[in-house]
Amino acid sequence: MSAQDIILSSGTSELTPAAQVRRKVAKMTKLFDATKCNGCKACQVACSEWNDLRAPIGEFSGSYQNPADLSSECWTLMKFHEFKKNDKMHWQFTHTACMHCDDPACLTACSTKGAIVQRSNGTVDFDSDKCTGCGYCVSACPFNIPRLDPIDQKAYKCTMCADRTQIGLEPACVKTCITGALRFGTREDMLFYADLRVKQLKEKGYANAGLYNPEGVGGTGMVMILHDINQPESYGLPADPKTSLPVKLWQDVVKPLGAVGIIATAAVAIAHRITVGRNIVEEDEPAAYDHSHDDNQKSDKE
Amino acid sequence: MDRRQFFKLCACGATTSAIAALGMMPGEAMAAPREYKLLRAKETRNNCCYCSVGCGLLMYSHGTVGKNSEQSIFHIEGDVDNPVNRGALCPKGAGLVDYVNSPNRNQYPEVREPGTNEWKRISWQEAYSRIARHMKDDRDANLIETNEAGTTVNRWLTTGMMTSSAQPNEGGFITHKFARATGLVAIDTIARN
Amino acid sequence: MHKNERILRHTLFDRLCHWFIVATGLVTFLTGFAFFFPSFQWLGGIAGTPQMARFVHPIAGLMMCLPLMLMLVRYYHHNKWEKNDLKWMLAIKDVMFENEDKIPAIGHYNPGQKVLFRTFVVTSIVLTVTGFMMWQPYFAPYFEASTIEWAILLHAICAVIMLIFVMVHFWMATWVEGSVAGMLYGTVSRAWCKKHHPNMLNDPELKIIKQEKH
Amino acid sequence: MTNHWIDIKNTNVAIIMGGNAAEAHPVGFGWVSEAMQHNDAKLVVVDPRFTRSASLADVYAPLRSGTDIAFLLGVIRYLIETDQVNHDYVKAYTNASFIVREDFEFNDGLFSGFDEETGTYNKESWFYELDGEGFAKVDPSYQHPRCVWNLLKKHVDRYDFDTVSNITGTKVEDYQAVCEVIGSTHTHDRVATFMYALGWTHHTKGAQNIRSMAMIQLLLGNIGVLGGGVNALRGHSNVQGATDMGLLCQGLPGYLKLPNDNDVNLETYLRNYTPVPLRPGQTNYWQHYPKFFVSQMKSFWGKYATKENDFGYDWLPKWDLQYDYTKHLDMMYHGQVNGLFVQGVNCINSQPNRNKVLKALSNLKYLVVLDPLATETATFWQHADQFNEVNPASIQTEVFRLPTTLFAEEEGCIVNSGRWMQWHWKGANPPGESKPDAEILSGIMLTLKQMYKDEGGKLPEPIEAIKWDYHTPSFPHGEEVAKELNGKDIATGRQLDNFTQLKDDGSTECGCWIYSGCWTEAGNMMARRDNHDPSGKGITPGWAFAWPMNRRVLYNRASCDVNGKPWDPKRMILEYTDGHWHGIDVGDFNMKLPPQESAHPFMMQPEGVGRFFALKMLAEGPFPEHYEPMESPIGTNPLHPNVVSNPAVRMLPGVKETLGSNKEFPYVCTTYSMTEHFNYWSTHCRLAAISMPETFVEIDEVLARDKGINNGDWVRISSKRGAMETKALVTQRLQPLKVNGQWVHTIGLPRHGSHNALIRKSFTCNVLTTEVGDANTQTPEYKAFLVNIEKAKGI
Repeated sequence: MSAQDIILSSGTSELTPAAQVRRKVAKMTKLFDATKCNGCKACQVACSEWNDLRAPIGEFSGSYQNPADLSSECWTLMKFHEFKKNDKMHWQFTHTACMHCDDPACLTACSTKGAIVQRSNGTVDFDSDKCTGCGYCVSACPFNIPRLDPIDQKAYKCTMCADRTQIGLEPACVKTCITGALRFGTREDMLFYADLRVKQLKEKGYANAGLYNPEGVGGTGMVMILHDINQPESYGLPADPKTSLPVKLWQDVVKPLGAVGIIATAAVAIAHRITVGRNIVEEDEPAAYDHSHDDNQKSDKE
Repeated sequence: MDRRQFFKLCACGATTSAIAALGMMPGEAMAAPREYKLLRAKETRNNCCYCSVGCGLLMYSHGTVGKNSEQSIFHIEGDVDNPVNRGALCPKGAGLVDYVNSPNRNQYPEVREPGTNEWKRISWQEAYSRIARHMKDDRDANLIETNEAGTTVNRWLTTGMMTSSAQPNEGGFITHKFARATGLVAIDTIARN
Repeated sequence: MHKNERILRHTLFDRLCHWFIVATGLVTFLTGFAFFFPSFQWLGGIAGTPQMARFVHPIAGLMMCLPLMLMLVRYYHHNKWEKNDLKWMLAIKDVMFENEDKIPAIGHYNPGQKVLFRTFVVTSIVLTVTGFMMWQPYFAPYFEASTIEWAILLHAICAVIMLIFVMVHFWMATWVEGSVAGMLYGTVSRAWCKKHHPNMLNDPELKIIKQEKH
Repeated sequence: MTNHWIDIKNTNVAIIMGGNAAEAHPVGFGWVSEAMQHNDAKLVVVDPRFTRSASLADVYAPLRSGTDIAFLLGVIRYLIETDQVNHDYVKAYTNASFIVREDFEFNDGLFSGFDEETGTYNKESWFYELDGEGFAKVDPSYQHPRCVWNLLKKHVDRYDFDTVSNITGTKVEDYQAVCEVIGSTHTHDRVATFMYALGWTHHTKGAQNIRSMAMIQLLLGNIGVLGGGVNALRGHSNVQGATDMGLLCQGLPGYLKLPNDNDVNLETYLRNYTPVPLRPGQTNYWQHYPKFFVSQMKSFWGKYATKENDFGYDWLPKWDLQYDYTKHLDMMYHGQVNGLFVQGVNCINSQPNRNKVLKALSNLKYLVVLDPLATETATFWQHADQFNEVNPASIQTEVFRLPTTLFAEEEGCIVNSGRWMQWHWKGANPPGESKPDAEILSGIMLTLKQMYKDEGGKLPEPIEAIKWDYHTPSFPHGEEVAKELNGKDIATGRQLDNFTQLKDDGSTECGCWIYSGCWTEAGNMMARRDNHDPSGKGITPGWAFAWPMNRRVLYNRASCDVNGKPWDPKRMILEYTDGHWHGIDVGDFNMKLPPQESAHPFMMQPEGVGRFFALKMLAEGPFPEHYEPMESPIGTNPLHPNVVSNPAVRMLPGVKETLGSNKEFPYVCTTYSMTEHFNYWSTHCRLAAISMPETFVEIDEVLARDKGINNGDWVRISSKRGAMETKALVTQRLQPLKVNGQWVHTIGLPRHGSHNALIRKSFTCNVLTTEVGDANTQTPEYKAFLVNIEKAKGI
């Protein structure tokens, strides 16, 4: 894949932007309709199958959720949330995988040039060849998605099946989804469909139904239809995900200020040297100094 | 240019090359997605072996069908043409490749001799002969040819058979013929539970 | 006699420490710079590959900070704030432009050096602590993601401050002739002392090394 | 399924009860999802547990496991009471107007003819009153007190809301909500589908559970129409095919009957199974029984089947008792059996009462296990900690373990729930020396044939005669056998077009009449892969082959009225216009007949209509009745305390003592499958083991609090049959139900344990279960039995 398929790349700045997309392709979006999901885990298994991932066989952890957490060997995880509201039982399932943010915090935080890229179709992908394992993406992700591999120390996460999407296929999870809770298509189509579905849900009595497409990260490449958009926490989702303040300060303030500071210091030093010159001690007997080197060494050895 | 300048220039050049060698040179490759793994793999249509929805499968195997390649299945996904599943598969179906390639597949005919604590590998012919011998001895001794009323009944009750409900019909029919020809009555499938 | 005297400014141990710090600091700053400004990723090449740079950086950093802290302890008594220090600070313009007659007399370290000292104390502690917090994969998993993010920010800020002070340190050391030699060989001349740190000569524990003449 | 998977998208109301489609048939559930989104369908889930199906339901009602009949009869009462009945349909296509014999009675939980001693019924009185010509008497005005309609009304009258709620534990308001949604489909333009599975069959009255539902569907006019039907979601991929192949103790392929001791010769046999019509002008399709049977005998014995020897009739074994697996296992347990073939079944994990199975297998002289996987059944003699406590030295069974192929390594046809016969192809060679089952059985059969030829022996004739004339006899190819199943004309060798060409004179051979048409002269119909759906109703006539006759919706004559006009024009399957039948599916009747003459859509019945009154078909009565499970948590039957549980249940000697009481074992345990696993197969599949690595038990929060059990704690569950330890999942999805004045707790136990697979070593639920089964099918009670639970230290 050439650089021309990349929109954003870590380690670049406005001064030196990544090569701009020449191959204009439609932005693709995965839609997760939580109101149609029954938590069967097909997406989770299909993801592992396609991407050749095999997490260790764990143990029962008090829930249907297995493995217990995402890992470098588990990029998609079905999370289970059960609760009672107004005496009515709710069992909600969250398709947990990379959200493919439009403004990805992981990419912003990445310490390595080109280790995280945003492809022209909008998916955010990690290049494990370049990844150094610093873990900045792990702590920066507002959705807590990337994980470091215990063996190769590189960060991994859902690639939106970049190997499939680049040749025009849907991701493995979407293909396998039984109830139609996962869909894949151009961003335009998915938003259109989501709009219809939300309207349908409202008619069915879910007054708070809505689309989870958080603005804090510029919108996401995986959008979610929720029963109650005011309570994304009930799905284990952050209410207002965004690139955090420290990451922003780090990137937008400390880096430029640091650069200025360093350059300024160097400039002043050089100017000072040029204008003032060296500060030379006029020895009582300048000649004596010339000998002092060898002598000093000797004296120290005594 | 005097000699001094020449040396300076050389030094600069060397430094620049060194820096370039340290990684300043352009031309590094951008992130490329993993190569699509099914290119040219052999595709075979099948149906899921688990529940009775009968989902269509596409199985992908290594190797051409050429005479020197041993095919092995490395990926299974839903058949989008099959109207019942239209490409979708449940978690069991989506993980079928690990079922086909399970480390717990039986490989050879084996026998466990009475009272022992181990499997012994045997040949197919030995297996056939020993099983047929057991059957014949038992059948010859215990086949009931007529009942008390004198009706021909020809039933063999001292051997039974639990039959598979995952094998194809054709295997099922062979099984049925096998059972009834020998006089087995006590045959059953897991259909009951 | 007088002419053959040298005054001990840094013991052998301190000098070894200093140059060890210079060496590890160079590795730490070059690799760290590579993460801070990914455009300068090639600087991390000093460790071989970016991955190796990432691996080496915290170790080199620790190897830099531990002797640094040791030196800070050893130099603590030289760096107490004194009466003349404020005056000296106010006369910083004269210091920089070598109007030596206007500069108040100071001791073993001038207030500028004391500020540097304090900065190194603070930044090296913060860098070490935050460094541990963000150290993958060994220590970071024990901290919350949000904590780590602040640690990363503080780490960067402190690193920049430290770097700037290191630059100043280097600038001053190379400006004042005899300083680098002092740190290399341990001794300075009486004249040097008189010029830069006159009160040092009043120190009762002043160690004078006499050299035999050839 | 009378209908098929895709057809579910046409429904208005999907009722999942006695099943858990979202978890056990996930892709099938996808069509419910489709109906909900595109047909504005409502989903109703009735289950003791709040399942993943329930998570998407519009209406969910919990009920106590084992009380489905009370629940459903209450629905019938509600429908009749509120007159939400499809009267046109009921009048035309059911036996509501038929008059029942005068001596039929139902008193205090028992139907007429019960024999206390044998625990069986004399079913003589469970029949219609016949006129002089042998036809059933009818009263279309429903005035006759003994017409089925009035008997039904009287029978269900006891099941009012409060009674039902008292038995099932379902709150009246939840129950009413379910009734209302179901009732909404009584109109011609609305249809409901019921989807059930083992949740109904795994009971001592499983068949009656299903009948109760079928009666509702008849009342609502929902059978034979698009989006309706009685839809059994079958378990294994080819359990439909295995049943079609008659792999049952009393069956022959194509639902023909294996003769019993009363069928002394062919003539008697054919007379006994060829019904006479009970109403004038019936199609009475089983009248062709002799053609099906004789053609099948030709495929069994080939040239050895002649008219003179009754086509080899006497070579078929005859049964005197129902030797189903439970019965045969009991014989094994008592040392009366020497050999057992186990083909792709993990008996020791899946058959009830594990301890008994273990003892029974240990009594065998030889055991032959044909399986692709290393199952616990093949290694039953191996000690495995507390999971299998045996001493190998004391077990004298000779065990053969023969490796078989999997679906991916063989070609052939499997039949899904919707009766689609889909051909599949081989993708790779099997590991090691594995072979298909057919090849292994052929190997044994050919060796046996040779032995009888060389040594002689008892009754060698059938072994010599059995037709094994395949191209390579040691390996019958799928293609050859499929052609054999379709049938051919013996003289010309031409493949038959369908079963209407079968003859009873021995000139045709056909392995399984219902499959006829699957491999004709035009080729392999099962391999067809045209997914075109011209009607948009999910009928894809060019995709594979659906038995019978490529018919996708059974009983589809019932989709139109007597005059051949569809009840609902939007759901047209067939229509009679311009003197012809037109439509989107193959008619389930003689399409040459005008509508009035074909207006008996249930043409396999001698009276051509659906039965509210089941005649002598079932063991425990012509109407369903609520009986408690054999182990009842309330210890009584609020309707008739003298008859607590199903009186017709077969109790093998000694089994009564293995049943526990509610004093000792107060909680109802129900077992089930989970989405992530398939029985004991996928436990060997790494990806499945990752997604569900260990079994557990689900308990409600109240019980957990009472017992001091926290989520994740180890617990010990015990029944009268055994005990096991596992971890607890404390959940709000289970709730205690108020039944007959007491609180009843349900414990949910997934069935996917194993000590020999990739998942964590665990017990299997059959340590606890009882072998007592359904009175008709002997399917064991896996869904409602009593246990106790307490905190444990753990394994």
